[in-house]
Amino acid sequence: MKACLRVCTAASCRSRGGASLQHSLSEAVARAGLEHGLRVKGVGCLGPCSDGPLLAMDADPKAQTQLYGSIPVADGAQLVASLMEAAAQHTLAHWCPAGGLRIDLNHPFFQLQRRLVLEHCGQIDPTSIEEALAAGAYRQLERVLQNNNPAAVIEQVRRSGLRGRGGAGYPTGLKWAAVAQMPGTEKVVVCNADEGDPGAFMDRTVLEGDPHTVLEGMAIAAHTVGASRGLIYVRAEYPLAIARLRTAIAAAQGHGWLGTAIAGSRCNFDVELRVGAGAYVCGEETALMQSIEGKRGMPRPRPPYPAERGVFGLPTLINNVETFANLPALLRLGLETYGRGTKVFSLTGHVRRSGVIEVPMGTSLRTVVETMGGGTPAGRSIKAVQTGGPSGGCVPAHQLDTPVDYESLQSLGTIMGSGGMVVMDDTTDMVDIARFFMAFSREESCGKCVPCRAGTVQLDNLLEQILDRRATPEDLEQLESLCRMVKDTSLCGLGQGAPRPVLSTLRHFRDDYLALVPVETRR
Amino acid sequence: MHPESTPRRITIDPVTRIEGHAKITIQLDGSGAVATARFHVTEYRGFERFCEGRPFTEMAAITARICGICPVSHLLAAAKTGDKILGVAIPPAAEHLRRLMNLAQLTQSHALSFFHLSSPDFLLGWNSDPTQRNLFGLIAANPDLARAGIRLRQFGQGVIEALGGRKIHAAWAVPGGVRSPLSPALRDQIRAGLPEAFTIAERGLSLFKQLLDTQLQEELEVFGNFPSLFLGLVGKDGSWEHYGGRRSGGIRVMASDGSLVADGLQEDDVEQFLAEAVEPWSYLKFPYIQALGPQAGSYRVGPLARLNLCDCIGSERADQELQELRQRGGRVVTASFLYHLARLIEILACLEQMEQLLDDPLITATHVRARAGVNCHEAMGVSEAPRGTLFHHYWVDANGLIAKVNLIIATGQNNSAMNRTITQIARHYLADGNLSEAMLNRVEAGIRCFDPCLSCSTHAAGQMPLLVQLIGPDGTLLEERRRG
Amino acid sequence: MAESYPELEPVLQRHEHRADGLIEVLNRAQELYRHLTPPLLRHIARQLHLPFSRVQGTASFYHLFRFSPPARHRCLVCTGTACHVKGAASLLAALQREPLNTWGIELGSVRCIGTCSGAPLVVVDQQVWNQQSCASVLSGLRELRP
Amino acid sequence: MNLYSLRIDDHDVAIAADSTVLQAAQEASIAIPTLCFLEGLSAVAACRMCLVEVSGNDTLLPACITPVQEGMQVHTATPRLQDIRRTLIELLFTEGNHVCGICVANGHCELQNLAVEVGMDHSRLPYRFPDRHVDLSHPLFGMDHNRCVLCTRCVRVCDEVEGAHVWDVGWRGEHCRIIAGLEEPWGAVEACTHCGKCVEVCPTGALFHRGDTTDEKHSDPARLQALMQARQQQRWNP
Repeated sequence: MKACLRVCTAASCRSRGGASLQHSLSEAVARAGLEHGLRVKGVGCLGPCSDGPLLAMDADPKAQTQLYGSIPVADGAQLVASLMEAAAQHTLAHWCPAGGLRIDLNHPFFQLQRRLVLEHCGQIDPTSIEEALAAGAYRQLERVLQNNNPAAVIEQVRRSGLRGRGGAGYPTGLKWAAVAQMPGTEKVVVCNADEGDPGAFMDRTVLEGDPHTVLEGMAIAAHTVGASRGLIYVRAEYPLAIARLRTAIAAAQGHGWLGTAIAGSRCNFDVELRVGAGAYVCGEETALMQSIEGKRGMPRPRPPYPAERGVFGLPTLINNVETFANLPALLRLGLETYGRGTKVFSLTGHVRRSGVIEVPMGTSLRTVVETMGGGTPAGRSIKAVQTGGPSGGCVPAHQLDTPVDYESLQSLGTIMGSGGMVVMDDTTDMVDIARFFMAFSREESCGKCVPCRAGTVQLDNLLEQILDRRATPEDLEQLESLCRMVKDTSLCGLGQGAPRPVLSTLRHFRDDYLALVPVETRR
Repeated sequence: MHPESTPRRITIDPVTRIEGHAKITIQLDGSGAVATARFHVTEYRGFERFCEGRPFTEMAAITARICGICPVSHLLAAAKTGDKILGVAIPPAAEHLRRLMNLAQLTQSHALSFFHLSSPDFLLGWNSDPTQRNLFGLIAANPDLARAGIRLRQFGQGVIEALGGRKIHAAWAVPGGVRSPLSPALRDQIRAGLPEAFTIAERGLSLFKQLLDTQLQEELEVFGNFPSLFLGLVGKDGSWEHYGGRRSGGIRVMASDGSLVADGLQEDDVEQFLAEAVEPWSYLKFPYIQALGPQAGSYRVGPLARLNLCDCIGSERADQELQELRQRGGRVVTASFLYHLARLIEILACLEQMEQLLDDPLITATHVRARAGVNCHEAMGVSEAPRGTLFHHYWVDANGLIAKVNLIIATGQNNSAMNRTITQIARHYLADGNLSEAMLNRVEAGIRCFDPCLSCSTHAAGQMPLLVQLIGPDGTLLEERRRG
Repeated sequence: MAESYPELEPVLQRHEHRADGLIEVLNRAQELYRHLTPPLLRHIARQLHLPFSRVQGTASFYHLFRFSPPARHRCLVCTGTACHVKGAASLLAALQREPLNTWGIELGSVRCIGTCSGAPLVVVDQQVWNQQSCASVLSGLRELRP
Repeated sequence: MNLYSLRIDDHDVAIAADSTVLQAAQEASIAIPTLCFLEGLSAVAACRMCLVEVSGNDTLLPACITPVQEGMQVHTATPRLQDIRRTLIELLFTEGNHVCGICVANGHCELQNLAVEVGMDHSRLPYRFPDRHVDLSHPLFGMDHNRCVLCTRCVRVCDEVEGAHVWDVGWRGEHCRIIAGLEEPWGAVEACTHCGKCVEVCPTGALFHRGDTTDEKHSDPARLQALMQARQQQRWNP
């Protein structure tokens, strides 16, 4: 058993020099002829991005894995030298990069996670299908193909209670059943990888760290609903994810896990990658389908639902990255062990340890933010936690014991969303946050329906007026009623969700608004 | 509200209570006498700016909104400018109809000016309570006359409505002609109203001439009586003209001694002939005859100018009144107070010419619009508004979108004359260096001789919103009175 | 005179000159020619058998397509949520006051690139600079090759 | 033919199962305000004027595309809907530069009529006075973007009926505007057949005949339906 040094090369650590670190370390190992004793590999996200660049050392199967952060990339030569010395002397288990930070893997940040979707993320080299296969990739697909009982798969998905992880939370089993019921053999499976919520990077993490799990999930879905064509729509802002996906698709085709007669079965499934061009609204499924067809990403009214008439007019199953990535784990574990499943969150903002975590569904916000994330930096207290991005809302500090699940968050006026979680400390002006999201929605509105196109502009202007202390109590009323109107009348989720950050902050932080209304205008 | 005897400074923010329309300052010299008086137009409307980028075909509708009292004048000037951009001669019937509308416009506007706005001054007296010295006071004091004025105005407006479909802002005159012909039925309906209109016009004339002969002698001398140039359109034969078109004899400019400074000037040459001075204290420009300079080149326009300029009117009853006017004030009348009389004579002239037009079978012809594309990229159009000559000057791009607009309006052309008039009145009536009610009333009435647009377009009859400031030789504000 | 764009042929063929390849073709065209010019858009429309207005309408819908040549360098301030709560708005405002265009640098913003732990961050010529201040960005930009 | 019966306001309606709520309401002579919808063109449900309430459904549904269902109870004019429609009209008025007094479509404008219908005598939201332009490059027609409400009827009629696809929507969100060709002057777009259908279906004064002045534009969208009927069925009703 040789030691393995895993260097995080996902986007966040890459921006801190992770990739060059991997490059110089593996070069040095090769130069010193130590490949037999030590393998250096680039892996996907290791978790606590705020401590990047990160590397993990698996020195010996018996010794505990060590995780190091804040690696001083600038002192590359010194780092390489000390590693070479440790490798030569077989003391890798005790090696600690000088200047680096040893991260306690017994910390709740790691211990309270349950990694189903992210199981292989950070463990395997995402550019190597062999590693993925060794870790168990495509085994569930193989089983599904062997059993050839799509109805049973749908039933299992339905009973698991798995809901769409992209934001709307639609029951996945129902969606699959609807597409499976459609007549004909030409159907499409689409993976929505247009993760656009600011502050959300779960899907990027999965795609960069373990693309095969997503492809496997898609192939399972394709077989189950009877589709032979797959499309992944990924945002252009994720160049690394795009590169990893291209590599993975080609490798899976090469190994017979995609393409014709998969694993000797009669199942054919080709996957094509489509890259977006910078339009948040394309995360909305009908807009995404328009974009795939090479059109303006404008949502269209439903019905018809994608299951009836989707991409190119064909019955279409559309799920997001994390949803597909849940399937191999669900099928492997079975309903009982899978339980309520997990949710991946990207934890950012005013929090000590930010990064990507996967926790059991129903974990409380307090556990995530305070216990796992370490709360706010010293001297500050949490004011709110924002979930759900521009369509979500803010949970006030006193309600942090709320469990993260679809229903609980909705009852507080926010949504689970795709999993972005932004912690805000007591210096945060909630009106400013509301305006930030409204400006976002204004900029990203596709312009098709009137309430969203013109309403978000008026709302943004009203919020600006409030922030400039030029508003009256009547303007606040106007703000609230226009918010309800835009929410009730917009065509798609972007417009319907756009007022939520305002309504949620008006509900929980009305004092922040009142403080900005000049006294003389108040009644 | 009587002024204190000792000069003091009164500071009231002028913007909020006079709606920024007009302000008068009276500047004293070292000896306490009036040095100058100035009429400031303090509101900027920027019409010319927001016409830019619009199709020239919309100019009639846009510029008609400059004024609610004389929209027809802008409508006609815009339509005539539009004709020239199209490069067409409009159908003769269309010209008849446009003339008819302008005559109706002159009638109703003059009726408003004389019966509603000005007659309370003469009939109720300079010292009367300003809250009573208006149309409502007139109705109380002389209900018959007030009603007659209202009827005459209704007649004029009725004609405009019959032609354009509505009383105000009817964008009926369009580049190339007019939008719809006149039906024989409507022609007859208009004609039926003429006899009453004649009666009222003649009654007004005899009343005003009687007042002139008895109690308004001083006003003749003091209300802006000075030599100046006069400018306006004349007909081909030198007759009174209000529209131009096929009968145009061009623009004539006459001095007080009857000599012609210019004659037969075409509107295309006006831009070279005139210049516009700008003063920092007013948004109203000061047009003048370029060759003569801002002082000697300043001139008066409007009813009195038109009557001074023409050789005759061309209709029997009006020509008779013109002769009487010239007997009263000379061949070229210089007393601005006689603008009022000129208005009444013009009403008579309008009614007579309307009668002639309605008798011409061409008036109901149905070919009333010429169609064409954009053939000229710059054009100047002219019409005689109730207040005087109105010029529209447009520059358009290849597609007919307005690139630039210049409007030379009547009130602007009378600007110098109005300033001279109020200076004359202030000098005559300023007693003890104080602003007396009677003097304020006369200053206001002096402005009203010229029936400036801003006095009538936005405010209740008889109550011109006015701020009058008395300013000492060192520039300090001695006293301030406001109205409206 | 029709201009030719031979480098575009592979992507056109990959999509069999079908309309649904439009965005992929536009992405590739921009990669090749740095920005989308009218002749280029006309060429693409003809190759995909699409009306000109369809191509223009689609290209103008997406933020990443540009119709004028890019500057030598691009500095994008991330204005995602995490960066916003850490002061991205004032960072952007401060940079807007600098004469960056005279240094051949185009200033813009980007909505969250998903590496929020480095907030506030900027992306300069596709390199992510973490935890930036106005001073640090400026000093970094000064070192770019002109 | 399969019939569904439903209740719209106080009326019971029986209608073919493949109908929309809007068609059912028309059948019952109940007027639901519409703007982007035009019979004969695909429905886009963008203006949201025709939103109705359906008992048992929390979300408002656009009548123009919502299929009828057996036993459906539809409410077309609740106070909530009336307030929404007024706000929508206000949003449209504040978004463009709609000066009725000088507009070619004054008196014959669907937007103006809707404003009257919903009782919008002023806007509670501030006007935005966008800087838009007028395109008079076409020899026969003009396009005033100030008056465009982005209903996209012109885009659809040109694409779906005339087949020329001169128009499309360019840009996005508040910057959306109707474009011709590669966002060229209309007169420079060779694809245009000068058929004038876009002018005919435009609900406002945005598209007009060149030389039309104030109040002069009289659109007649019904002519489109007659034309399409004649084409499809070879039946003329002159």
